[in-house]
Amino acid sequence: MKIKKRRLSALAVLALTASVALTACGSDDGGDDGDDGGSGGGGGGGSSSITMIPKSLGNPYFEASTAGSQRAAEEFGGQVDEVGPTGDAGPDSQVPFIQTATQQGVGALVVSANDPTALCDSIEQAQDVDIKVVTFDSDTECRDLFVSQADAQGIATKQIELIADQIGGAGDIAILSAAANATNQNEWIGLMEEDLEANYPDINLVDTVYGDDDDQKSFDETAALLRANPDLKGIVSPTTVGIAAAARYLSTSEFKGKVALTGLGAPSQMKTFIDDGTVTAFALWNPDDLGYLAAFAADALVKGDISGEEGDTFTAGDLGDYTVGADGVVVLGDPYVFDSSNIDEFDF
Amino acid sequence: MSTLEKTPSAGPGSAPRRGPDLAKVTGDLLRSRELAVLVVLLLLVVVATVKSDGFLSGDSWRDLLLTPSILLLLAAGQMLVIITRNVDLSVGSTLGITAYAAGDLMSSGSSPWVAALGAVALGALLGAVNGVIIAFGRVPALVITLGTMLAFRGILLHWAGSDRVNAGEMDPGFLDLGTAQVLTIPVLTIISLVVVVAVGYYLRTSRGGRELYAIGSDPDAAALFGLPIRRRVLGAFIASGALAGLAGVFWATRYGGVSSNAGEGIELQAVAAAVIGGVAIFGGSGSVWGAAIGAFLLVTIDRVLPILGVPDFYQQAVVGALIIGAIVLDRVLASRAERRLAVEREVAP
Amino acid sequence: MSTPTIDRAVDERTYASYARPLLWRLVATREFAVFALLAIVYVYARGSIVGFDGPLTIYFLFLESAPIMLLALPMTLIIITGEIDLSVASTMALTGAMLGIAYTKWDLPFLAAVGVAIVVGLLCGLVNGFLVAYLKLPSLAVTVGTLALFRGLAEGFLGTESISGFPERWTDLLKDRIGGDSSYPLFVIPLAVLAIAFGVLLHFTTFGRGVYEIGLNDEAARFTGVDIARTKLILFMLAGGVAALAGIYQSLYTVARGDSAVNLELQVIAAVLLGGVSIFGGRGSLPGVLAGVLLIAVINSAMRLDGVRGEVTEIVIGCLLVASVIAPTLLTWISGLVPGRVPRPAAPPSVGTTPEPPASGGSSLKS
Amino acid sequence: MVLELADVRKSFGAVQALRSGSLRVEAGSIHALIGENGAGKSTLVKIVAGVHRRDGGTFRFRGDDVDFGSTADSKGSGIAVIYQEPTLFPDLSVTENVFMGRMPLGAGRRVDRAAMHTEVEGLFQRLGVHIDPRRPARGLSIADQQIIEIAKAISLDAALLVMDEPTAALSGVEVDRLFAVARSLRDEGRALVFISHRFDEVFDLCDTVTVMRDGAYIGTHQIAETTVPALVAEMVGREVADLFPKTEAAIGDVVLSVEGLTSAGVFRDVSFDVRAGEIVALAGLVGAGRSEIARAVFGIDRYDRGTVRLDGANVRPGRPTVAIRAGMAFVPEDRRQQGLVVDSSVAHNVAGVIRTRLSRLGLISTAAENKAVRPWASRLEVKTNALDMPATTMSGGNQQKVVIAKWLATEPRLLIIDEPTRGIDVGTKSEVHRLLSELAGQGLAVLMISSELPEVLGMADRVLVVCEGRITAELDRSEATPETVMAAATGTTPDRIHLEHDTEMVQEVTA
Repeated sequence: MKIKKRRLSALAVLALTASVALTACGSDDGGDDGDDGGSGGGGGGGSSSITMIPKSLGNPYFEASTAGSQRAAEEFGGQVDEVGPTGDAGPDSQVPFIQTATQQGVGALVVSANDPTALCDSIEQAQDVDIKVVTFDSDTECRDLFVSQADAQGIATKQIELIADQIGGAGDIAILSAAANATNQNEWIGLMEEDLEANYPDINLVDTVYGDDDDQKSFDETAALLRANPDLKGIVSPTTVGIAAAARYLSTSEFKGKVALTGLGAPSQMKTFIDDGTVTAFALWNPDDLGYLAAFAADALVKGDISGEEGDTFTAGDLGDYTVGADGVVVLGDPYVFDSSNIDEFDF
Repeated sequence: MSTLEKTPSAGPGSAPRRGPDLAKVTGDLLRSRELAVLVVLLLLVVVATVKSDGFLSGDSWRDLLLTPSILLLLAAGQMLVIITRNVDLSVGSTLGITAYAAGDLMSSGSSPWVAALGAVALGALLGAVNGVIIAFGRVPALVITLGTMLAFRGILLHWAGSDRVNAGEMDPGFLDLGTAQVLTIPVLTIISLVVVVAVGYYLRTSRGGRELYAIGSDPDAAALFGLPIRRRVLGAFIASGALAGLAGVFWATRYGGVSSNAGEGIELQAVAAAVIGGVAIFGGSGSVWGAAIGAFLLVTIDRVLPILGVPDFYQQAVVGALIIGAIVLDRVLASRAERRLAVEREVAP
Repeated sequence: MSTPTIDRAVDERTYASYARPLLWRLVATREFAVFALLAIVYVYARGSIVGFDGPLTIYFLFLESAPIMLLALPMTLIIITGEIDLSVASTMALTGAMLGIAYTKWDLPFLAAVGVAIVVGLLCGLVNGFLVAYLKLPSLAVTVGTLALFRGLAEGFLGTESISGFPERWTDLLKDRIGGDSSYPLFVIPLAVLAIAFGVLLHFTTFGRGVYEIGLNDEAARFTGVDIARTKLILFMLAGGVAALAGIYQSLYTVARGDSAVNLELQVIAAVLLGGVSIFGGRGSLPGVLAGVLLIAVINSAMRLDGVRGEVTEIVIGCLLVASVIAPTLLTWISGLVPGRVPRPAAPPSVGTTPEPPASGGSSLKS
Repeated sequence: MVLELADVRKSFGAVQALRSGSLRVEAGSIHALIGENGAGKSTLVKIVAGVHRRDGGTFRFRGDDVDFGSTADSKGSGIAVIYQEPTLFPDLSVTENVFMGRMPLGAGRRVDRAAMHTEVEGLFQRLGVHIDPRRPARGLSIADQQIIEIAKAISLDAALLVMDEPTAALSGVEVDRLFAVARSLRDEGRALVFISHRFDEVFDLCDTVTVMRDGAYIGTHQIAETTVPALVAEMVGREVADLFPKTEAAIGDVVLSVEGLTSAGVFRDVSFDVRAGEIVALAGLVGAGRSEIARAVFGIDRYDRGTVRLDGANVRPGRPTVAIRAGMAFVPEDRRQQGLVVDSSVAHNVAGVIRTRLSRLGLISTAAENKAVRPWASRLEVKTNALDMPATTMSGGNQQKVVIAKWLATEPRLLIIDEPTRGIDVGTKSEVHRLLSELAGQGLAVLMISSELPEVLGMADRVLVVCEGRITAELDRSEATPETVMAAATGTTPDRIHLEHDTEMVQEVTA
């Protein structure tokens, strides 16, 4: 019967397309992210293989931190693979990658967590096969070590300090955050609110909106903010994507120059807005150094030099020595302030 | 798709009809869906201005007109496809690829015009990929465009990786276009409206346009009439792709930067805008003005809700309720009209 | 009252049950093609991808693809009737959120909170079912609306919160393995039970026969007494209920949040179609769909292990979906090019509807 | 000679629809083409219209050989076909329906609406019809839709107009209007082919007639020189008498009683009874509402007022499952669309209704189905080499047997059967008739709907004639003659129907 014969040959074509697709990808070295799959068999001594999982691929901030960790890996003879969810940074999107790393038995995991608790189960499963887990940029409850770009309090007070002198110490300000459940964001916002009540009585925080680290949403939220609060004086955006979108909107709106904008931004993105005066100064740390330090910390854990308790010290290449602070936190250093004078020296 | 009983059975006997007169034409207009959606839109704007007086002044007025310009293009493209009883889920990914392509072309030095034309051409090409498979493979559009949506998004991510096009890399003149205004009307909105008018004009006056409606109204009859179905469906998908390409250019200039998740999820908004605007999901009827007003309404809701005090987390819920309300209203009006015709025939000699 | 005895003692004509031998009937189907593909891909992956043959692969594979497998079960029956449900992922997020709210905010005991979530899921299914079955609205348009409505409610209820304080006993239960150390998570048991239940419902019950008939020719189904509206309503409510189970699973497995499982419905539809179900309805089987779900899960897992970036996997799955649908048409076209074959009569090329040879004698108009 | 077709052949898979179709039509004449359903008339028309390509035979139009690959080719060369159910675009305006596919372009490649509207209005004027060209085609009556098709043919300046059973759904007034238009087209020198079952119309309108049977050409005659019985004899191919072996049966008590059944716009206060062992026929023109009455009784459609009782028990409206459980069976009119699920197997189709009884706790196995189905398939002599073959592979007659087997398997108290033998080869036709009278003989109550006069007169114990939704006559077997039935069916007095040609046939049948 004709119809039956056709189905049989449908089987042949289907099998062909799938195997061709697979072989093509299998042999291809997996796009541009460095060498082949994890070398497996981490554990004490020898070269440690590290898997780095940012919040999502396609975010230049994390591209810089990955570059930093790969630079560190060359120095301590390890190897770093960057994997991660594409597109939306939902709570469950990082879990499969942690599990895959557990399967590969890599030496250490360096993760920037999308959610404080969602990853705990899979992280514990990784730790069961003695994989060292280091979080960076955004912490979770169940990890060996947290490499913080700067201590939360330092980040909060620096941003408030910047916005205060940009708006002359008084008036309404608002916060444009990233995702609603981002751990580090909420922590900084909490500390900023305390700092405002304590030291800046006549600055009041009128609103907090969430741009989900998405260009379009941050852009539209900024517009909504300005429309809902006509006499807003300043906006603080503690996320590179948020501050860039807000700057983009401000530079094209009538509020340019009237409403101050600061927060944590990447120099490469903010350069045009520093030049045209939309933003006078903003802070950040060097994500490259952050990745570099996180990789060294992971390597130290894998080699057993440190075990993550308070007081352990390890050297992080040319960044010098670092000691592990209270409940396993290593601080990179104070946030660095960028303004028109030094913006040109950085390219990340 | 469940088959929808389109033509009501006609009873015996026929009623002579009066010639067209003014009352009848305005009667049709009043009952038309486009007007109903426009009224809801105006209502929203009025309420918003009452609640926050800055709503229609300065930037807010500009954004009121500017933000929908992208969805306007996508809704027009989606409408072209839906009236042929198809759907195009890949426009979100196409927008992403073409926006990135425009940004990439500009950052490597080519002039904004070349970048824009390149993006639209790429969009048309991607639309052609859909069109060829659907028209010649005689395969359901929902499945194919679902597949190409995943594939195009993957290609964009693979090509862009975590690199993104930043404002600095784009031609300043091009960026200004994003917010330039002529007599307070944003340039982008003017271009979108011109495109919508062109699509409407094509659908209203050209042979190809009327045949698109015919193919959606009754595909078997279209075959019997010997209409060039494949060519028309292919054309509809190429147009949808090209419009998504143009929307990609608008995205790049409006947001001053393109990341690899640009345009994600906007395809369902385009379908929603068409459905709210009265375009029948089963093809054959609906106007491009309806789809355009539907797009305006969808975007304006996102802006008005915070002012009305609805926490913006509930935005999607309101949009969902609006879509369902539109199609239920559609069905009630259609079945009442059907009954009226049946009774009218019954009364006739 | 005596029914007339229509005598049946006529010489029994012998009728064979099947036209083709069993083996041929099994091999020459789309389902077999997908199973074969799954086997090829699995064997290839074990052979050449480092770490794929480890103990954890199957374990993580099931944990990750459990929600898609769950949602694919009712979705298969819905697509076989010719309808579609795009709102399953939003229902999953909403019911997960309700579980969190009922347990932490209303302080209900855990099992009561599970009850609340399931009831909310059934209600979502009822909304879809009523609009599609009784108001006769097109399911594509309705479920695009409910996709946004349920997602909006989920995000509205939870806002910035993410709830994860569920009782240890239950979250651990999810991760334990069958028999302590086998590589299959405990969750596979309820999953298998549900799969068998849906398989029996579709292939071995009168309800299932009705589902196929609605997909093939709903007017003829009505004449044989199939209650089309009731069948579709039940199917959409089943989809809502199963989406609630998936929502509960997801909340226990990671966390209850407004934006979980975004775009999951598209992956479920891709798996169902890859499993051999026709989008026009009337054709498809549950084993084929399970193979489709496993195929996508294996491809995802293998490619991730091989260090291939996520987006390349998306390209492969997108192309596979398109290939699986156009393969039959492509083949007839290619076989048409082979010289010496009598070209098929030029049936009218109507898009979307399959042309069929008309019965001799036009059907006289009845109106 | 405008159209010349000589022994044209066409078959679809196993079904040979046309063995040797021939037709010769002069310009300026109206030529009738008659034959029982299934004689191949529609297939011949579809070949002329370019819907199908012929497998063999010659086809000359206006003198030169043609082979139309698509409907556009046929239309382009001046052939217009009006199907019984005109295919229009409901959402587009009347004018666009007339000009679809060939719209004139005015200035700047714009569709010249003004020109189109004026031409359409002119055409309607000429056809003596008032239809607003701007209104959408949705909701037009069948008669109006046909007028639009004719207008299209005229604007195409078609040399040949083929009308496939156009008067089926028309009232008396509309038929006269159509005939007037046909005559004026003929006087303009165009050629018309008129396909109809109604001898009065054929004799009233046409000049020549061609008869077809079982897919083959039989003969062509001048209308003036032939009579109805001669045509019927050629159509049927054997004496009318032995067609319907209706055996006498003991009429039992009332099985079905229907009182005051009314559904707005469809039928009004319909009341009748059907007794055990009795065959009651619902006769009348196509479109009189007979199928609608049957669908309402069986619960497919709802009705506004009235009661339906089976064996004295009231049957809740609107639910076929309730009617089936009460003991009703319904063989619908359209086999392919309503009677069968053509893509599923013979076994699944025949077991379609009884599977609920075969199942335990709702569970059912294919083996159980096959076991239950085998006796009924052999009882109806269904020709298939395996039970899992899809129904599409079978001929029309075989498919009808499958549908009947499906419903007899439920061992019903009442069998409603709509157009039992339409589109069936003549051999199976008499088998079905023999089966029906056998079943009635064994006490089954049968409500039969038929548009074929010989079948109604031959099979029915009692004839209920329906016209425009009302029962206009209840004729016992002895009183039922073609005149009385047709008179009641068209709502006119018997003398207006000049059917004297039929008298000999009537004597034979009712003797």
